[in-house]
Amino acid sequence: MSLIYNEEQRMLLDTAQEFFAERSPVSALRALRDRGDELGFEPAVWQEMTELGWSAIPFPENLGGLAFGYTGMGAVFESAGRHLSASPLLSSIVLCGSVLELGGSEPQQEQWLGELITGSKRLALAVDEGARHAPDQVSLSAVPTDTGFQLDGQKVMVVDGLQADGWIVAACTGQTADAISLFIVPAGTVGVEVQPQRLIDARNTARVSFTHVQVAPEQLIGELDRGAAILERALDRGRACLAAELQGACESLFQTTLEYLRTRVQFDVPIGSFQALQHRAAWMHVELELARSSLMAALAALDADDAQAAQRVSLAKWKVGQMADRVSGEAIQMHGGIGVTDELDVGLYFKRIRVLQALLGDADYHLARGYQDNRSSH
Amino acid sequence: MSLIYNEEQRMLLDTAQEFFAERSPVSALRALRDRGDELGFEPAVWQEMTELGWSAIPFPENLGGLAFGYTGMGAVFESAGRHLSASPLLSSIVLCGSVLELGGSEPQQEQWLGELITGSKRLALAVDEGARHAPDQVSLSAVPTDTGFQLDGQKVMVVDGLQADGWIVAACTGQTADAISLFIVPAGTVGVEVQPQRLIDARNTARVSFTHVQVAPEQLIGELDRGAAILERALDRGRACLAAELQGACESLFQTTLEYLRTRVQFDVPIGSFQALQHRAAWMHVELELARSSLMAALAALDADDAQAAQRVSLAKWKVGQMADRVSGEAIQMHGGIGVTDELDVGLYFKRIRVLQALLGDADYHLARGYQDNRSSH
Amino acid sequence: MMSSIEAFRADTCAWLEANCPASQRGPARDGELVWGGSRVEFLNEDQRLWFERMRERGWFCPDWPTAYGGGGLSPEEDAVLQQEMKRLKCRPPQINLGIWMLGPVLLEYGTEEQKQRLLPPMARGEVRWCQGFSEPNAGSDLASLRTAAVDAGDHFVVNGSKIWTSYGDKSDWMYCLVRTDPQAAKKQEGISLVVLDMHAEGVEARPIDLISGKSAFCEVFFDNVKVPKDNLIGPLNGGWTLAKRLLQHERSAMSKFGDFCLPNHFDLMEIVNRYLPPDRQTPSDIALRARAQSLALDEQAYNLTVQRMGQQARAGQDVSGIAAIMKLVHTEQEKQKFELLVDVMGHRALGWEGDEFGEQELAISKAWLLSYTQTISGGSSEVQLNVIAKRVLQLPDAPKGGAQ
Amino acid sequence: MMSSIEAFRADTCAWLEANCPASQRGPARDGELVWGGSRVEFLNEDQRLWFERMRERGWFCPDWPTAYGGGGLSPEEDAVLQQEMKRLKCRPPQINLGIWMLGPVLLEYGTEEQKQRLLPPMARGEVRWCQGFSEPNAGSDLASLRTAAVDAGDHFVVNGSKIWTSYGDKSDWMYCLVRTDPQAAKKQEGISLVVLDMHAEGVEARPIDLISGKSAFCEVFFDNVKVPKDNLIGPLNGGWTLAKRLLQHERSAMSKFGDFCLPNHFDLMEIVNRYLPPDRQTPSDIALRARAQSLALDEQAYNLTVQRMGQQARAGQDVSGIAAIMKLVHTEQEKQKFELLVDVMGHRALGWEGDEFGEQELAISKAWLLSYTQTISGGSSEVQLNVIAKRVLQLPDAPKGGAQ
Repeated sequence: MSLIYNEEQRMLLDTAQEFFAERSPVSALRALRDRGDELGFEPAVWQEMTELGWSAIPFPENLGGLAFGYTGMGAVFESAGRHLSASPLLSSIVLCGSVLELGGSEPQQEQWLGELITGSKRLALAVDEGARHAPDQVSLSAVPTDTGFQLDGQKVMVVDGLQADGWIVAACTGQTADAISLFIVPAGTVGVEVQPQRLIDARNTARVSFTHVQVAPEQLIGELDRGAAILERALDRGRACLAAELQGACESLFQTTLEYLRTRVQFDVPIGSFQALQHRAAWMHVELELARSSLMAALAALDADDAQAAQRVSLAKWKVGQMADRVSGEAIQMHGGIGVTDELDVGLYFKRIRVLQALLGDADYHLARGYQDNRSSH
Repeated sequence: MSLIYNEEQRMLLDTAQEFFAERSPVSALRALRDRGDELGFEPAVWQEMTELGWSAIPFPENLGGLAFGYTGMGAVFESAGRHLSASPLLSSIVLCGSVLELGGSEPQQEQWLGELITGSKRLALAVDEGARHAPDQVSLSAVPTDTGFQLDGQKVMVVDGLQADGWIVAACTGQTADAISLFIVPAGTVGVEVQPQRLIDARNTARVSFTHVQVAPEQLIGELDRGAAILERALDRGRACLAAELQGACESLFQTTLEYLRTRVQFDVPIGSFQALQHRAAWMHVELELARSSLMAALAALDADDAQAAQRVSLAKWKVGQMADRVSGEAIQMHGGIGVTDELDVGLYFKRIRVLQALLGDADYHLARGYQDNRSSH
Repeated sequence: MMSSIEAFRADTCAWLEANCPASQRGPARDGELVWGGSRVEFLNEDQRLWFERMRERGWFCPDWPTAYGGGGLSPEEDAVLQQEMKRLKCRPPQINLGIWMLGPVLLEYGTEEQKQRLLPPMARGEVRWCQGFSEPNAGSDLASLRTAAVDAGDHFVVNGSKIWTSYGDKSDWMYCLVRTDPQAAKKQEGISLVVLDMHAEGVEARPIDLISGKSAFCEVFFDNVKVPKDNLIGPLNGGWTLAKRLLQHERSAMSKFGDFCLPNHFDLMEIVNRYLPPDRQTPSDIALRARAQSLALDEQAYNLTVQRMGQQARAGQDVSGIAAIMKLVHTEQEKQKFELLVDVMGHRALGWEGDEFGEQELAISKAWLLSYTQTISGGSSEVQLNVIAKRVLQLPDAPKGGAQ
Repeated sequence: MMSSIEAFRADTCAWLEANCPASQRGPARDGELVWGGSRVEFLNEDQRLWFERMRERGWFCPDWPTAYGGGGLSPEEDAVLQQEMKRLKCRPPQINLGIWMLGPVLLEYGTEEQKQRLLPPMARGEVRWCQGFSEPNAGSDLASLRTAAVDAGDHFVVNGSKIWTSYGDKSDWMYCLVRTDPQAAKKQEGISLVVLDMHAEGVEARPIDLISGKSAFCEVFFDNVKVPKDNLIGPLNGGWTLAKRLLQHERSAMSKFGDFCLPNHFDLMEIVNRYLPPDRQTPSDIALRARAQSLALDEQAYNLTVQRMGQQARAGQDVSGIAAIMKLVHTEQEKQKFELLVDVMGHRALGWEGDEFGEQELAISKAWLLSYTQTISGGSSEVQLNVIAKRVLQLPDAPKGGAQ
């Protein structure tokens, strides 16, 4: 299991760093936020990303992909995290693309995957219904009708759910909680309503409600009642990418903080010479290194289709999340008064980090999922 | 509710500090330990303590006591903690004395209390059976016979259980877990076996086993099946005294550590000038102050017979225990290499502190018990 | 026969009962207290009545001499008034930093002319004051301030800027630290205290946006602002001593303020129980609940420590060791509490605006983000820890030229 | 045709298969490895055989020149031998600090006479070596050592003491830092490296009792010990450079040692499950379990980081940033793990001795107490944090005369 980027992946990392630094720096996010942009990302930037082939990275070649794997995808997310760059790469490619790749019928793949990859369409995944991530607690129902199914219920925290061309929706279709089925609901379907949920990170997040929504049988992805397994695999890919974005954001924030410690003078000395701050900064470095290893192991496990991939992903989301708590909190505190003003980017990082932590399962969620008494693995 | 010692209590505190410093300093404990003394305390010192009246402090005057209350008792325990002084004040007076005061019949009180107070006899309380404190999980049974009861089972962590003149034993006498009865079993009773449990603090701790032990009906304390309420009140008094001993031990250890920080020179400066250590020392001080307030509130609540006394005691045992984790760990680390040698007293404090934390419920135990949604109380 | 002080108590009590409207009793929420000043506003008639009645009696500043618009009460009488107001839960009729902080310093150090000019309008609640101490590049190192006041004959010309000035945009006057001797050997020695008119030419106050959104804090810019020399308080270059005095008053004022202000207090356990359904006891729910309990107990320990500090002070014991921990403990506990709430509430605590979130949910998000400012402003946690280590624990300074 | 290195691999493998007894393969428990030296002891015949066979082949120090008793292998051959031993899980035939640490330094800095005199007995496993660096008053500040070696013509007279010398009481010789110039401008400049006979007159080694009880550490006292001048290694007053070199070898030796030693590894979750009956799910049990899980995950993150460091090193990438955290993380995690075990096991982890406690229970108590020494010895956690802050993060030193 390789825990470091190979040469190709490193080249991708470098390209992505440069691209986001130039085309989608933090100032771009600030501008989107200040004008209250509902879409939450720049379509032109997304278009360029697809042209660079990043939207094709995770898919097999027969589906029009590059089969470059999730370690490569991680490199892109890490770079995006560094610059707080917004795009539908997670929602439309990693999450919805995965569901279609893993469970979609040939016609479904033909209808959607190509357009997702070129960016001419995009889908959003609608899973959660409660305050915290709980993909096994679905109460949105899909009841069989003469012509297909009727969907009733609502979804929250739908990432990039506003202005999407459709949603992949997890619905309960049986008596038991694990009887979950996945449906594609195209935009414009009668009975679908989309509301923006304006979060602290100023991205595109939606509540989507479904009232007597009629869907045709062809819109079912995979087998009836068997959607949970597909969903979990897609979610794990998304979680690993979120962990990569978090890691990138935290590393960038840490660098900014170190720079501040080196240059900010108080009581006639750089504050970075105060030993108490030095030790705390050292602990931040320690956590970043431990988180980095956990992240790389998760990406590698996904690429190897490892039996322990789910645990590895949860370890990563947990550990990176824990690290992010420390790094984001300390970054603000060490920047002092100026760190809590909106003028500095520190706050933007802090707020995005906190949303990334919550998305698809916070540290508490992944702790229980990540630990299994499996000594052979270490 | 007074959270500070009054003048009389302060005088008692001063007297106790002087007494223990002179008659029972840390070197005395070291000597007891080095000669493997099974009794674990100096009978002569205990005799003098009773002559100073300290064994009479908590009892009402009609029972031969001074009715000086548990805040006063706390002052004595705090002083004992400062010097790691060993005596059966907890086991024989606070715990067994309380059981007899609260639940004993007049003949029982007459038979035992006077001699406990003068120190000519001593009793030990036998409650726990498992690895951790759990007074509501008693499986030692007392089954009615023609002539009284038969006891079968065993008790562990019996403080001062070796060479005691008797034990007060919690037994299960009914179908339900809360049907607990208390019996006095005098030393020499057939079927009782006492084994030393040599703990890291080198005190008198025993496992006491009971095999077909016959006890007369007069040895039952209070009503059958109704011992739990008496026991809980006695235990709470013991817990508060343990918290006081812990607080005293930690304050002393903190003073020693501060002194070391001020005088120990490394890299040509006193190590106490290193800011990282200064901040950690400051946090120790913070915790000591918060713990002190919790302790005083518990002692005051016991004296006021407050309805919230149990919660207050658990708050104290929890908070003082948390503080003790930090203070004892930091004390060793800050003393560096020399701190982990047996030559220094730091290790003796550390080990006693860890036993005090575990006795009658550790922080985890008291967390759940201490919190009640009772906004009116603060 | 009653002693005169007992008579005063009876009179005061009767007067308060008669004059303090029922709506002006009990703790007030954020925004429910009146701020005095030229642009004073009242939420309702009761507020105005209470404000005017107390003003007429001189009880905005009851222990000041009547010559300066005060109530002329003796310290004993003032204490009785405070006790009775507290007992009857009367709200302070106005909040005014001038009265609570600058006033006492003026009484101690001001010239007779300054007292006559500045105190009576203050005592009538006609002037709203703000404080100009912190500067953008100074941070915790207050003495390194750079706002310069240059001698120009009968006035100073002030240039520079101040930050973290609460309600700078709504205030009439500022008391302000300025550098009057940039050559002083020690940087503390070149500082003076002046008062200046916020409506003067060249003064601009801009509200600061925080990570939590809009705030009461302003950055205040001075562009060649003329300050008459008789607005210098105390000796030239002697401002540092006065500033320390002012900060002492700030601390007691803040505690007074705290007594009457209902903070945005969120009931931790109530919220935990609301967002973690008791019928769903997952391990993560239970772990969160345990964390909540431990924070609740820590808060009790803190509250008991506040009580103990009061008792020790009344018993004449030294409380410096406890006092030094208060700000640190409270603000760090609040931060932990909100972090827990965010973990418990999930995305419901991550809302920024809009009606997809409840009012309380948005308030918690803001309060959570604001809690990060509390461990920085008013003496950062690091400064508090330094103070504890050096003043309370007497740990040594790093010697000059020392390593590390 | 096989390349010569492949032929060597085949030969080596065949020889190891034939000569390494089955009992001498696989990880060893504490006390199951042989320590070379004049008082060498064997637990069984297999150990002796394996020891003697490897000795005869010169493979105690396979890459040393045969002239000094080594195996004369090229670096490539040595690497193959290590790989094959690792693959076949052969235990090291002996542990000897002399070979692992002093040997390489002697080869680099020793005189020909010293090499001839000291290396061959070392290579035959006849001499057990210990290290004399730390001193009672030096702590983390190694360079402030005071043990003095005074010039007395053909020998030095050594007075002073060393602390934390592992197995000082069982060793034959010590390599030792002494102060040979107390007047040197910098304290690092007055230090020399000497080797000395532990059986010489005036040397006394006393085992140190720790808070966990008996230990392998000794304090070693020197009372007018005569050390011949040809036991000075490297230049007079040039010991500091050699010491740093030695410490580098120490680090790689420790990792080698670690590969073969079964640490007293306690299976956290197994113990948790044993002491917290799964049928009794109290909130406190669940909270402890969550703490255990989080420590188990943290341990996984650490193990993955060890792996990643290896991969980065093999890929020729800089690993200094990771290497600097290893000791810190591992020892701090161990401390947390044992603290958790104590909380889980209650009084069962508080036993000191006697048959009231199980063997594993007493071992856990000792290991717990010992874990407090691990964050201090071999570079305390504070030293590690300083190193990370300064060398890895490049944070500035406090300037001379700086405040705070």
